Amino acid sequence: MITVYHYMAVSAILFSLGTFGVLTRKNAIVIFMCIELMLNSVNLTFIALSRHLGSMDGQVFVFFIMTVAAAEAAVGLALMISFYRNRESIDVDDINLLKW
Amino acid sequence: MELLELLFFYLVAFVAVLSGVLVVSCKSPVHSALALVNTFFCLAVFYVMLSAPFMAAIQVMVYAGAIMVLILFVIMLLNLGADAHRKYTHGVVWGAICGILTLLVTGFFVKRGSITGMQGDVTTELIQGFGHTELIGKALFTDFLLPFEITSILLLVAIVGAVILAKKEV
Amino acid sequence: MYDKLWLIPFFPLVGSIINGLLGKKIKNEKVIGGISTVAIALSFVVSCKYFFQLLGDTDKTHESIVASWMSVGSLQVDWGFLLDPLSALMIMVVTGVGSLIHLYSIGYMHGEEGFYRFFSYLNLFCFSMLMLVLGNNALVMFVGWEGVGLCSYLLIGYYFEKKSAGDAAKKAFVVNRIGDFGFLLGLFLLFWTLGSKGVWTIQFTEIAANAHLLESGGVIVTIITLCFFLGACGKSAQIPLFTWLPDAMEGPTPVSALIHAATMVTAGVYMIGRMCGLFAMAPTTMMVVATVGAATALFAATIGLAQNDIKRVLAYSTVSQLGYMFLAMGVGAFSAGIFHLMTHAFFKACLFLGSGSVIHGMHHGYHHAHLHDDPQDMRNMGGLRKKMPITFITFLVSTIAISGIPLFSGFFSKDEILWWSFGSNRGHWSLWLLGAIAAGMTAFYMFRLVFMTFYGEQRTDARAKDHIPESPLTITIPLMVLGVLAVIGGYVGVPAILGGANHIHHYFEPVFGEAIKLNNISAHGSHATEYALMAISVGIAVFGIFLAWTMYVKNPALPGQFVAKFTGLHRVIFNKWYVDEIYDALFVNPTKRLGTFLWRGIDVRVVDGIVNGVGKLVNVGSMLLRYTQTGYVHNYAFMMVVGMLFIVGFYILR
Amino acid sequence: MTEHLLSLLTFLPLVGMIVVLFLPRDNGPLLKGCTLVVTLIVFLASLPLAFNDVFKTSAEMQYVEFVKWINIGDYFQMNYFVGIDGISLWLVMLTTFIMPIAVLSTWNAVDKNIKGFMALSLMLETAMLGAFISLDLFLFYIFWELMLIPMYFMIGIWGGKNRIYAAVKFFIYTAVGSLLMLVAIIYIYYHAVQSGINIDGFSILDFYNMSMEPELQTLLFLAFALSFAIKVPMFPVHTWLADAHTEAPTAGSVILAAILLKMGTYGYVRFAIPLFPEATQQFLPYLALLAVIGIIYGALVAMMQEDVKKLVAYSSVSHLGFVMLGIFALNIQGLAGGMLQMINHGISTGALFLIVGFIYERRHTRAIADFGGLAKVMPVFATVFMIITFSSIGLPGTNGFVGEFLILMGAFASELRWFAVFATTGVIFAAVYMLWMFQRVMFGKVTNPANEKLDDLSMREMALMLPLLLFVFWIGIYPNVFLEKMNPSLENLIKQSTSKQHVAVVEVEQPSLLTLNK
Repeated sequence: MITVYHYMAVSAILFSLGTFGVLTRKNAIVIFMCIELMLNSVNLTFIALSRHLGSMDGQVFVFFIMTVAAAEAAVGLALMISFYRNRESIDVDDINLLKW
Repeated sequence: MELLELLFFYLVAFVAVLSGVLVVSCKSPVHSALALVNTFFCLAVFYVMLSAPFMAAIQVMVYAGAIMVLILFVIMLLNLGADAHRKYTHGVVWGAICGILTLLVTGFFVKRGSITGMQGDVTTELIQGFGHTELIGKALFTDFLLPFEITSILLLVAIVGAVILAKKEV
Repeated sequence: MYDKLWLIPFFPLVGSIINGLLGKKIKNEKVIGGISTVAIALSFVVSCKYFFQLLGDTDKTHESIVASWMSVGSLQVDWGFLLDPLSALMIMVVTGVGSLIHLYSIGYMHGEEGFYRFFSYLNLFCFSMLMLVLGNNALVMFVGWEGVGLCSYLLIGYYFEKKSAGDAAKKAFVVNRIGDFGFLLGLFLLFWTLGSKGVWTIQFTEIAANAHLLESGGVIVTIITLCFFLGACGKSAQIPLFTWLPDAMEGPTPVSALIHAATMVTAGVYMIGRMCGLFAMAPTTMMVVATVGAATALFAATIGLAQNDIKRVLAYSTVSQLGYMFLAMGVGAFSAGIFHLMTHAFFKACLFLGSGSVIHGMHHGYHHAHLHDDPQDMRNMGGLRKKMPITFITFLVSTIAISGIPLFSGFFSKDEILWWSFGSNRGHWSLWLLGAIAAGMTAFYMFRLVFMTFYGEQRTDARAKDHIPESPLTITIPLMVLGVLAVIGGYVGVPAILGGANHIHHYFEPVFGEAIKLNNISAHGSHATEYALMAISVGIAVFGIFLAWTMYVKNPALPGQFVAKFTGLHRVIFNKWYVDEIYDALFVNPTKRLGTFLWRGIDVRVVDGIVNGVGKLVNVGSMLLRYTQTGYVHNYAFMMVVGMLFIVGFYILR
Repeated sequence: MTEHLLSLLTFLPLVGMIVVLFLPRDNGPLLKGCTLVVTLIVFLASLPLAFNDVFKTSAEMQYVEFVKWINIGDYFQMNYFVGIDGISLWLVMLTTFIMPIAVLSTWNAVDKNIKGFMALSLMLETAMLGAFISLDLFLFYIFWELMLIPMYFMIGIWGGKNRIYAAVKFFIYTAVGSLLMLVAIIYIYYHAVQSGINIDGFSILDFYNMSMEPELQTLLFLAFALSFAIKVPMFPVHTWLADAHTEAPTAGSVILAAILLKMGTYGYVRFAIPLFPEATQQFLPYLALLAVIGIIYGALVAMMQEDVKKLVAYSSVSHLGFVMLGIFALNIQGLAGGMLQMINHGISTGALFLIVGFIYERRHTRAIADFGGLAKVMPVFATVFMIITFSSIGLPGTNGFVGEFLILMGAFASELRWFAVFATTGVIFAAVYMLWMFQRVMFGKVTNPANEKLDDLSMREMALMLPLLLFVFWIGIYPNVFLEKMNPSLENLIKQSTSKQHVAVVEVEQPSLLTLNK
């Protein structure tokens, strides 16, 4: 029997992997993808729990998350392009204008 | 039957996690992107297994289709091949500690956490009878109408923002 | 009857305002001078009216209140005037001598830039002085008291382009202020002490009437009177506050005559006379007053011996004569003090105006020859008696008067003082001795002045020598009038043993009588003693004149030999005992250094240091905190994750 | 009309400010003219207050207006509660009188961003008037803080070289104090609410009648006292003044010296002393000591200044020391003298800053060493300067004397006798530093060729100085006009700050009597 805990375990692993990626990678686009990974792991939890509790609310939330992710992708990638234009790099270590 | 189902679950889960590891570890962003697409497909399979076919569909369409294409597009546009000479990670040890801690914390929740929340009346039978898409639509256009409309504004803003940001001369 | 007293100070005030506001437009010197002179002359006329009215009146004290000034709780101060024999005499002197000096100034100040300014100030001075003597309470008196200080400041600084004039003016005002500090303290203490006895007042008549509430000879009354005496010291240039008066000679000569000889500097004496009731109750203070007076008389006289500037000699002579007046006040001879004040006003005004006439002549000569020699240096004079006969005669008469030669005014007043200082129960033979020696010195240096200026060879530069004219009438008329007064002024106070009636003593009876009687002040001694003392003092004076004659007429080389023999002593005396330098070292420079220290040290370093230090502390703290903001995105992300773990971990482990 | 006169006065400048904001920004004369007209109207409208004879007899608040404002049930209630008595009357008059002069003084001095300056001036006037008339502590606090903002910008934008430092210093110094006061204000309110006393918002009239334990009073008094001491400014917290004055534009200095500093002293008279009489008694010697130190210290430091404006600023420290001493004498002479000296200081020091502004406009320097011999070049200016100098020194016949005399006399008649003795030495030092400065600026030969051709005062500048000179002599010769309207309120104040003590003493004594009876 596949319980909700199975899904959540997978979700937890994916989330941790995403976190690890966000913290360690230097390429902004890869970091962006890791964030997408984390978002997706959360989506999985939502849907699993939605089914477990027999409510559609969680799925509606996933729907919204996807919208936000789409918007985020559009804006985030645009940011990266404009940043690349200025610095010839999308290495996050080069995003250091706030550095003292 | 159930055992087969469980085995299938483990298989898909394994692929998902493995793809996830590849996303994080591949040196070339293109490889990462492809691995990520793989993960997205695995998740779509999970959604189907959770009898949420509509979510699976848009997962494939929005994520694997739209977003990932966009990302790949940007990668190609900026010509971001793997730079052989530069380090592509930093702070692996601290990152790993954080990742493991996160895993512990989330794992703890999964193991110990009791699931609370309002028990709804949506059952597998209802989904099969009424239809998943219809149920989502009903929820969206009744209880979540206002957020749904606001989403459109969000998207509009995102479009405008993306255009402004990506324009050559601001 | 006496309700128009306010007219007396009013006229000069109006004159001052007219000249001050419109003088620049009028331009015509005769009109400007005329307005001022008429203003003060009108005051003189009114003063005469009231003076004679008072003489004929049985009631000798009259007050007239014009308006309320301040009224706060128990403190009620009025703009009020008081006419009694003391103030009546003072207004006569002020307006009389003042009128003459105004007239004199028209000639003397001819052609000066700021002519109108001078007359405006001069009138303002007369106004203030009249307020001082006429005020019926201590505060109105204080208005005049500070007002004359102001005018003195303005007039000393008249030639403000000269640095020395500016310095002298400032010094005069500041030293006067030190005195005013004493005056104010005395006033406050008096007000409070009487108030705690139930009488809240600062009116002179009520103070006099309630003086018995204070303990006679007690600490409080001694402190009060000492404070007032400090005020008097400042105004009347007594030790230790005398240094401003010689410097004040930077002002035009009529100013020196009016302010720094005849009127303002005697305000201290007048004030003690006004407060005689209190002073008589404090023997200790009286002793201090007498000692300071005698010491000043002698001390200033020694400095006067060696000065070469004609006005400076007169200035030290003024200080010395003021010392006599204080000596008189200190030994209880109040009427003698005021008597000397009056005679001194005549002969010293005459002397100053005479010296002004000489300077005017010298200046004229130098101007004609386009020279820039000092017209006030006696070493450049000599033999002027033929060139300026009227000036010479009046000057000589006044010099005789100041030297205390019998039959001249100074003799009577000075002798009265010396007798009281010997014979009074508040006096002492040593005081007399100091006074007598000072009298001899006075005779010496005054005749030295006369001989150096008017006798002997003319030492003026040959080019200027023949262009020294006698001064015009506006200058000589006041000289003649004052010269006559210098001779006859003393006859109002011929002492009984010389067959006189001592009118002035009886005249002052209503003012001083009670204080003297209550405190048992009297002078005792046989007629023989009195005659002997008189003879000795006259003898000393004659000896002084003889010495001057020997040194400066008969054998002009003698002073040079004398100086060569006592170089050190001469240098000390010539440099005024280095008092100015000592004050600079003791008070002025330390105060400046303290001010600099407080500013640079305390204000900037300590206080602002703490204030800025707090700011710096915040800055440093922020600097340290800033290092947590690396500017790297992954650090922020890392922190975010750590924070999330913390929060979630907290809920898990709770 | 009359019942809303105070509100009219207070908010008319605000209306004027809005009008100014709609005027074209590059038309300087129009902006200045409009502001001047508004301030003049306010001055004229305030005249009925000065001529109202009710102040001669009554210590009650007059022209009272009461409107409920913010009301959150039992938790918080504050009202728009204003009114004046003999204490605030002359300060209100001083404000309305000084403002047109300050505005007129900007005619040539302010040339950048005129619109902003004028708008801020008008806002400042509203805030100052509001603070003087507020009878609700919270309302007072609002106006009190509102004053800071325009002044901050005036110094920071139109100031001299070091203006940012000065503006920030001014702001932080004052804000630190006022925050403590805010805490105290709120505490008093909740203390009153908890004690179940019937209060009407933050009305000080109700707080006056409230008795508090001495320990509580001590803390609250310290909070108030510190806040006001910074504003006055008293000795150790005075250093903002020198910088603020030196850097501020002329009009700013005039307003700062003439009115803003009075907020501190007014605060003591209106709030700190009557609200906490016992604590006042407890701290009286210390505060008086600080006042006396301020007198002598300010004078000594002023003496050695090389910058005319800084000298005047430090002389303010000295003069306000006198004011504080008079107030702490807590008798009628001292208080009346202190109140009068506030007005005097406003007039004399305001005039001194104008004078410094005149020569600064001509020479663009304030260093004493750059001047000398000006009396020759500018005789009218010299006369005016001299009169103001002597007014500042406190020469009898000018306003300064009456104030100082009453203060010293009051202090001498109180327990602060020894302080008064030392304070009196300030009279000497005042003469030293003012005359020395005057001599160095005005006397001597013209050594600097730049000084040879300076214009004497223009008609506009004379128009600025004449009203001030009028008051210099008026207060000096006939101060009764001012004193008689202060006296009833001040007597009432003395009664308030002493009678409550008696009550406290009786409360302490009664139990012992009871025990004796048993």
